Amino acid sequence: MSDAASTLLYLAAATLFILGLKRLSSPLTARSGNLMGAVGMLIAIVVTLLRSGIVDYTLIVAGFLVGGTAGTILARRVAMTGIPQLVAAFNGFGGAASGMVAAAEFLANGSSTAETAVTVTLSCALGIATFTGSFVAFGKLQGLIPGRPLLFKGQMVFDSALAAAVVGSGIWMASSGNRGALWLLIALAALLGVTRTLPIGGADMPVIVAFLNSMSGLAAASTGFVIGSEALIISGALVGASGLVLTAIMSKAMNRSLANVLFAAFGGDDESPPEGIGSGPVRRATVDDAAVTLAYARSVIVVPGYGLAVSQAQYSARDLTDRLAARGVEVRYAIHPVAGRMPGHMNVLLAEADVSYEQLLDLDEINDDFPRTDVALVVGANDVVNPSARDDPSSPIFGMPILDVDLATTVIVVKRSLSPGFAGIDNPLFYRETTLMMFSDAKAALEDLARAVPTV
Amino acid sequence: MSDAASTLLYLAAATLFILGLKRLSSPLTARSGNLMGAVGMLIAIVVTLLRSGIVDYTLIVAGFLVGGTAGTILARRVAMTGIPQLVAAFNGFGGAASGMVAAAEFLANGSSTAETAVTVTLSCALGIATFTGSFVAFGKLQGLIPGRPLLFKGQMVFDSALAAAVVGSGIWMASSGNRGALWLLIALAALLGVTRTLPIGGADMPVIVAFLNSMSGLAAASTGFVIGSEALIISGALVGASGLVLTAIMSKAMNRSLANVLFAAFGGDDESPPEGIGSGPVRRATVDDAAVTLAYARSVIVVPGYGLAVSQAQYSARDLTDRLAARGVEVRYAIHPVAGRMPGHMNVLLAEADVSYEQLLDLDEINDDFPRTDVALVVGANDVVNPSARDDPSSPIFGMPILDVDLATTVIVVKRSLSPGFAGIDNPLFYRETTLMMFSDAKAALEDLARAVPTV
Amino acid sequence: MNIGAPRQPSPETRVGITPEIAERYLEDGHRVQVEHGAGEAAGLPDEAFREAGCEMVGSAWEADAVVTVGPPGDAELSRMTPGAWLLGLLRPLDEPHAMRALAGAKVTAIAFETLPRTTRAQSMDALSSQATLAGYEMVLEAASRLPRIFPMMVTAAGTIRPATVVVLGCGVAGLQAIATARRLGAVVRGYDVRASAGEQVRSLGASFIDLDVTQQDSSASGGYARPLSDGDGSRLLEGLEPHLATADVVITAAAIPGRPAPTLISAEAVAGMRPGSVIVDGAAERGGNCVLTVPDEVVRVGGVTVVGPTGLEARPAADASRTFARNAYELFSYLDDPAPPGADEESRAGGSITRGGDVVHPDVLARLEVGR
Amino acid sequence: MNIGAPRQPSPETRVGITPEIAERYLEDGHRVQVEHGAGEAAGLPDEAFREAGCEMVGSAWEADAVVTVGPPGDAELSRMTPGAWLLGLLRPLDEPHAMRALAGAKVTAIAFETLPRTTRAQSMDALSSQATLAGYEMVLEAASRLPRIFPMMVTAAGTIRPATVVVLGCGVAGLQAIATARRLGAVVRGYDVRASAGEQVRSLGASFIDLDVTQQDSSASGGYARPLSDGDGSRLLEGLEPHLATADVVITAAAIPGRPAPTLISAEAVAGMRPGSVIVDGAAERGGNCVLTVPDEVVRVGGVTVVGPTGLEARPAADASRTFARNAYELFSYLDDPAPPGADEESRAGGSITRGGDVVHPDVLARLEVGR
Amino acid sequence: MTLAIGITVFVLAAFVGFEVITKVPPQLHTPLMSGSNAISGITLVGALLVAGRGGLVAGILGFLAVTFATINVVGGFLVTDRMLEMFGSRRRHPSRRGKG
Amino acid sequence: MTLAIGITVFVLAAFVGFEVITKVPPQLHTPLMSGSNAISGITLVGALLVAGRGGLVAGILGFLAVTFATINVVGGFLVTDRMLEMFGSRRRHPSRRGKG
Ligand SMILES: NC(=O)c1ccc[n+]([C@@H]2O[C@H](COP(=O)([O-])OP(=O)(O)OC[C@H]3O[C@@H](n4cnc5c(N)ncnc54)[C@H](OP(=O)(O)O)[C@@H]3O)[C@@H](O)[C@H]2O)c1
Ligand SMILES: NC(=O)c1ccc[n+]([C@@H]2O[C@H](COP(=O)([O-])OP(=O)(O)OC[C@H]3O[C@@H](n4cnc5c(N)ncnc54)[C@H](OP(=O)(O)O)[C@@H]3O)[C@@H](O)[C@H]2O)c1
Ligand SMILES: NC(=O)c1ccc[n+]([C@@H]2O[C@H](COP(=O)([O-])OP(=O)(O)OC[C@H]3O[C@@H](n4cnc5c(N)ncnc54)[C@H](O)[C@@H]3O)[C@@H](O)[C@H]2O)c1
Ligand SMILES: NC(=O)c1ccc[n+]([C@@H]2O[C@H](COP(=O)([O-])OP(=O)(O)OC[C@H]3O[C@@H](n4cnc5c(N)ncnc54)[C@H](O)[C@@H]3O)[C@@H](O)[C@H]2O)c1
Repeated sequence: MSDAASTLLYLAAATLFILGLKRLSSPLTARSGNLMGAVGMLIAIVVTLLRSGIVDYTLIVAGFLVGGTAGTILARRVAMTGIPQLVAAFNGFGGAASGMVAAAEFLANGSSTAETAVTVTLSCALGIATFTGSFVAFGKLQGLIPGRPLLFKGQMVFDSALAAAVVGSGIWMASSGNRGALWLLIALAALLGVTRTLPIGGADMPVIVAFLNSMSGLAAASTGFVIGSEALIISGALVGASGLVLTAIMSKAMNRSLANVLFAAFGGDDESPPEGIGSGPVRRATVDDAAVTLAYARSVIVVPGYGLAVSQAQYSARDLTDRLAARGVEVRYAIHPVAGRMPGHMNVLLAEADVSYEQLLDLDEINDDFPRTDVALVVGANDVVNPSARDDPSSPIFGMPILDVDLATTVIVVKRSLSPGFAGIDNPLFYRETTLMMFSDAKAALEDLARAVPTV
Repeated sequence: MSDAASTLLYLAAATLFILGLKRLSSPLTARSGNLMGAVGMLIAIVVTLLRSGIVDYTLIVAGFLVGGTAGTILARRVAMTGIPQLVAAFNGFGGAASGMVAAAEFLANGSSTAETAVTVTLSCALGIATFTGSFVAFGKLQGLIPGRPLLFKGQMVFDSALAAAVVGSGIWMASSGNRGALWLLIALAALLGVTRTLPIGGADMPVIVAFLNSMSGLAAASTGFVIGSEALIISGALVGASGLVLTAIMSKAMNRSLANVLFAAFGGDDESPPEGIGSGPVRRATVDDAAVTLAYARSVIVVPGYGLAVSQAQYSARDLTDRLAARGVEVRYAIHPVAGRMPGHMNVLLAEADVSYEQLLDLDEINDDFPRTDVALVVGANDVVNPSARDDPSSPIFGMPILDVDLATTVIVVKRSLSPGFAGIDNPLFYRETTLMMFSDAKAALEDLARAVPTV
Repeated sequence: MNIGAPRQPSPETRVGITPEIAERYLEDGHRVQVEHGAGEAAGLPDEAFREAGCEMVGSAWEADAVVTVGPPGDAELSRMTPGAWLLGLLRPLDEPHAMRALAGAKVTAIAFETLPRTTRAQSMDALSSQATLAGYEMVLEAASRLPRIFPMMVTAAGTIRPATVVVLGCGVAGLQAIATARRLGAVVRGYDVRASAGEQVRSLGASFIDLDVTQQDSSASGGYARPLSDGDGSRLLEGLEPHLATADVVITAAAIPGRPAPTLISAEAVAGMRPGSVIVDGAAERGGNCVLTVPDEVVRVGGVTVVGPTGLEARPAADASRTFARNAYELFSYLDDPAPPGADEESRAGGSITRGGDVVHPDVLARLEVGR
Repeated sequence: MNIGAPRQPSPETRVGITPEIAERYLEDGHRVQVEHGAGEAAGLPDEAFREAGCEMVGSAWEADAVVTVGPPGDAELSRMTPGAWLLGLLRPLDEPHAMRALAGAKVTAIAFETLPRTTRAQSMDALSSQATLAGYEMVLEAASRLPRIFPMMVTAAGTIRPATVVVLGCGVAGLQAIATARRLGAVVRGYDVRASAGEQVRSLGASFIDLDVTQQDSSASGGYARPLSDGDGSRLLEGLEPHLATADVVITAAAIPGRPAPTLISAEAVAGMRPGSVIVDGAAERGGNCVLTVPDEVVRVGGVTVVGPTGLEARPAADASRTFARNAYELFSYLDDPAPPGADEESRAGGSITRGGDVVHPDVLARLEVGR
Repeated sequence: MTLAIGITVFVLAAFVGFEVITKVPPQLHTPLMSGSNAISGITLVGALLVAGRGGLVAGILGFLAVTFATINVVGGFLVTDRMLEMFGSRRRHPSRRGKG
Repeated sequence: MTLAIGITVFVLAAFVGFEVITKVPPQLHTPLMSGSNAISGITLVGALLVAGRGGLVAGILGFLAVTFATINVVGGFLVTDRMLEMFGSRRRHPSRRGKG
């Protein structure tokens, strides 16, 4: 195949990658996007195999067989919950491959120019650090390594020294062409990957995996420079850049900056909910999380409470539920007999916002529906959804009928903090696995959701 | 300067172009974006001048002087209203330049390869057609050529033949290297530019200029292939693609497709408002136009009428005005004594949506404020804002006090058609220069506006 | 001119001029004479008038222009100056013979009832302004009499369902009743015979009862409804029955100018209603929309309460006087202006009942012919 | 058990058991005896009870458990079976001596007034359910008496400004009054001495009158207000005056359990109010929040109307009976259950006034001591 | 630079062009068009390289090309800036106006 | 391909990468990461080219590189597809559920 033809075909592959990534960011096109990426990859591989320059087909076939089988089995067998760590592992393999290609090129040809020396160093450092870092992330996600931040005193200094040493060994390798330098470089990079990942907490691992993915892209691009392949340069740069964007999006979704994620364990910054008497850890939801959960639900029950009245969020509530209904979500309101601070409090407010009477159901009418409901959206209610009234005979409110929101598939609770309601007691609902807490003023939260729902 | 260095500096220039375009699409960064583009251009020019390969500095300096002076004077002198045609003219010069560079290269070197032949043909055809097309657009905008679509019978066939002839002369030129073929090509392209632009109506000219701009970008890119310059390829491709996107955005803002704009005169599709007794042409506003006008106003007065009641748009109205207020816009409601169909009709509705009493002003309280108001947003009102009640003694409603919305800087009227209101008479307000008509159901329009306002 | 506002005999609570409006007359260069205690029932003490610059007098009937609310009695009429203007709700079509008396006294009588209801004349339209208040009061009357509350309430003592209110006759008063009942939280349905009423009812967020008894709005009838044929009338009675059977409150305000009120509720329909439900008949003065209505009395049939209060619009006496006085001022200014903007003969003539000793209004004359 | 619902003497319109609730008792395995005509005033005919499965009897006082609304007279009491339960609004703190009589008849009397108002006990809380209705009715009362309308209206006859309503005492009744007045379109301001009331008032979209006379909510007083010191009391009277002077309607519903109602409106404050304005004193039964209030009479002072209607909660007799009967059912079931969920001694004992011939409620006993 | 690489560069730049502009408020349509038009004046670089090459005709073409492209570049950026200047000044004074 | 052109290509591709992803709903974070990770397996192309070159060490490295990269590519696309499959099936049945 001519060079021009292969270049253009590589371009076609890269185009497919670009379109694939674009499609991957929308729920409706994601699957076809992934397919496009795979087709692009197939084109790139076939073109490469048809090109002059292939040395050893046996080795390649062997690699294909081993790698293909392993990849297929892993991808097929993994449990849904194990996917994040598997992605981390795959990414590690990719990074290692980039590093090894560069290393092999160096071993085969030496570093002919300053350029190659720089790029080989980059490839090896990025690739190998990605490899070890990814496997640390794998370990943390899999529970093989403790999830909490692991670090030792002076680690910051140590890591900086290590990074400097990596650069140093790169310079040595470039200037001397010494193979030992390569091995040193690889060892140092491997160590650096480990020490930079261990101090990061388990909850942040998804962000780190995304970041390492971006790194492995850059490693591939750098390897592209080493072996002079535009295919690698384009695709690597693409993944490197889009990976960074994705990393930023993901850390923003956690209300963190990327720097905060990478160095949080050092700074001691941690995530505690706003003041309150909270008795355990909660799962926090961002606006986007909650919006997606609501928008893709089939049925939503809104449970308003005194907090909705306090923030006068009745209009925003109606606006949100109108938009959900416009997406085909079945939306109803569950009115607890003593929600608010006067009999009929919620009725007054929702009538003000002209929520139709058909949408308002009282406790007896709706309580059996919660187990068949995708999302219960609790807005500024607390005591009236406190499961201890049902389950805990020692609770001061034991015996009061409650809305069984905890039986819904997902519960989203909007309130400003973990403070208790009128009865002054803690609410176990907030600490359940299926509950997402959205700490915010009710009106602000509902407005944000109403804005976000049409866009997801 | 080394080739590598110049390539990288061209890349820097291209990067500035990219960032510049990005910034140009947001009001707050647009000016700096333009500056970045200019700096990028300066870099590209200086790098080129410093490179080996420049033949004749005198010619260049002369060209700079003439072109620079002309450009500066034109840009400085033009009245604000004349800017669109000036942009068209500038664009024409750029297109011509691209075509001429390719032609000169061909004249100097001949078409050594098939590649150059193709690219020279492309450059000349695109560049010269852009040139003549842009000047037709200039003429239409300046009023030198009638704005209405000009076309003759069978033009579609003629144009197709012309296009085929352009291709043919390109092939002739490539196969024979004949200079005559070049001149023929140029002549045909020039003619095509004219005949393809004349049939397009004056109102569509901005879209056409944007389209021609995209064409001139592609001409530059193609010229880049002719003379082997990455700078031209990148920048040309950039402008070509982004210009197409902009063209699409602009035609969408007119509720048209690009194809519709380009071929409308042939299809006979034309823009008439939905049924009604309308006595003249109106200016229609898209959601985006109206949203920007509202969002960047300092003061807005909303004038609700019976149509607001009919579409039960009171909640949407409040939502919109809340969002405007959140942007710092001063918003008030003007309630006409007989708006709606019963005394106090508007009060009932707006109270339902909890618009505060302080925001509601009656005719006597607010009528003097209209001349000092940026935007009057008339929602489903008609008779109560009909200036003939004030100005036309022959009108059946002459003598009825009206809200003087026509004295506001801009009036946006939301209603479904030009149908009259209760009194059954036409409303001259709709045909005024400063009135934008937004034909839509009131509720849908206000919801769209509420969604759009935070994003502009 | 010298403009007089007499004190109205009880039970009328309104007054034709308020201090606020008196100021306008004075600004225009007129004198205003107000009878002692004229505004008392509307919460307007004599001092308030005095402060505004009015003369307080023993009798205001002698003025050049008298703004009354209801028609004057014979005693009052005898005090009037020949040629003086008399503005008010004079009931010209209901009591045409009384108009003869006015003509006899040689006063120029202008009645709000016969003013054309054009867009231009809206500020003089006392029928509208007073009907608005009547619509509001009908709902209060119904709410006080209903042994239930209007809004829905989910409470620890059970869920209270919203009351269902049916409004028949959705003119000015009916529409206001709809709006007020909805504000209080009731589920509201409206019915009117005019075709355009459906959209108007829905524009207030209420639902419309769609029966196939409908009249196209015709400008010939001035936006008013016309009497129904017997067939349509009985189809209507039947069509409404199921809606009345599920109502807690029925408010009626159907009328046809110069005619007895149309019958919309039969005795059978009342018998089919829920115990405890309430009918407020706003047309009691003109015979009632319900056959069982007795003006100003409370009739109980089965568990159903039927009331036909008259003078509803006069209950919020202060606001009623304020709006009536404003209407009267606008009318006066219009008549007083030699060339008012947008004037045409119809408008100028519409309200005039008597002039120079003669009854001049064609409709009144027609009735006098018939009566003779 | 055999549960009886006697017919209440006029003017009481409510009844202790409704057909709907009777069904629940029957389902639980009890018998229900209802006096002839017991539900008439509430729009509940005897047939309805019969259909639900009740026995219609001449006297229901002989039952094992009697659900009454108000306290029985001597004649009724004499008919009761010793050891029977008596559930109702028995006014134990207002009429402690009558409790002696109950003890004498050896009935086990349980009063709604002294039930603890815990979260758990809300479904038995008849004070709340009835106060809610009273709050709604106070607004209707005020609206009917005000010579103005509540909502704002921009009309061709001028702009009618919204009425200003001030609500003093924002407990259950006051909050409902606020909500209802706002629904009707009034501008509403509320005041209460409890610190948490501000947020509650604002949570209904009304504004709060911030005076520096405030009590921190203390659980010691069970969420109720305590009497003010003389200093605070007069500061309060003064602080409210300017707000009353700009009000069209003042609705009061301030109370302190077992004590006379606090005075919030002095004669001077009334004198400073606008002519035509209306005061509805919801505390008339307990002495009134306004010094000029006379229960069930209309007092006119200057241009101001002061009314102190009693039995407001009984006006919407159907809804009042429905909610009261539900509260009584919940209370009965709770007492009838040997181990009700979430029961503690406080709740179980709270409502008991007499048992086995003795007055047992400490607060009632304390009052009897004082009175001796 | 080979043709294939040129095409690669072209395609990538076109992708950037497609993605870089997404949502433009209407009041920026004209400035954006004008600004990107000025960028398309990059053909000036080509003009500089060919100016004076070849024979007389080519020479004239070259001179004209330089002149025309310069008009496009200089005029384009200047007029864009003029438009945006107005816009900027509008945003800089968002102070409310009194009622009087 | 010169280094300068390589850098040009790299920068343009990076721009595309930055622009191509803008707003991603949270439920797609993991699939998108996984899918783009599979694309970064493009290094397989490099591995194919070096496999078997140089000495034994380089040879082993080459083999391992092919194997690892293949795992990344094959596993990556497959697992992404598995995740998206679930999601798709969810969307494919948006029918409302009855109350019973
Ligand atoms: N209905 C009645 O008649 C009546 C009368 C008196 C008492 N009660 C009692 O009141 C309670 C009612 O239960 P409920 O669930 O409605 O209310 P709740 O238990 O009092 O809880 C209300 C919750 O709303 C949150 N909140 C307050 N302001 C907010 C704001 N601006 N935005 C978002 N959240 C806000 C508070 O949490 P944060 O502070 O964390 O935001 C609080 O936990 C019951 O205990 C009932 O017994 C009822
Ligand atoms: N207030 C009173 O007491 C009273 C009583 C009776 C009569 N009137 C008369 O009613 C008139 C009131 O004036 P006005 O300006 O409020 O109303 P109007 O003059 O009747 O005009 C209403 C306009 O709203 C538009 N519209 C209707 N439905 C709509 C929808 N769903 N979405 C958007 N627009 C809609 C209609 O135009 P499209 O069809 O093109 O959408 C119509 O032109 C006056 O002439 C007054 O005299 C008033
Ligand atoms: N031009 C104006 O500006 C203006 C001013 C005021 C009123 N109007 C219009 O005039 C019309 C009448 O107003 P009004 O309230 O004074 O009328 P009205 O008091 O004469 O009648 C009240 C209502 O009863 C209805 N009605 C009559 N017969 C009926 C029947 N058999 N069944 C059901 N309904 C029946 C009428 O249609 C009317 O809506 C309305 O359309 C109103 O909007 C116009
Ligand atoms: N636990 C529950 O579930 C429950 C149930 C019902 C009521 N409550 C609470 O109990 C409290 C009292 O309710 P209520 O309406 O029966 O009380 P109430 O009838 O005893 O008093 C009415 C109101 O008057 C106020 N008041 C007393 N003195 C005052 C003064 N000097 N000035 C102004 N206001 C004064 C009180 O603060 C109270 O709000 C409220 O906070 C209510 O929310 C709680």
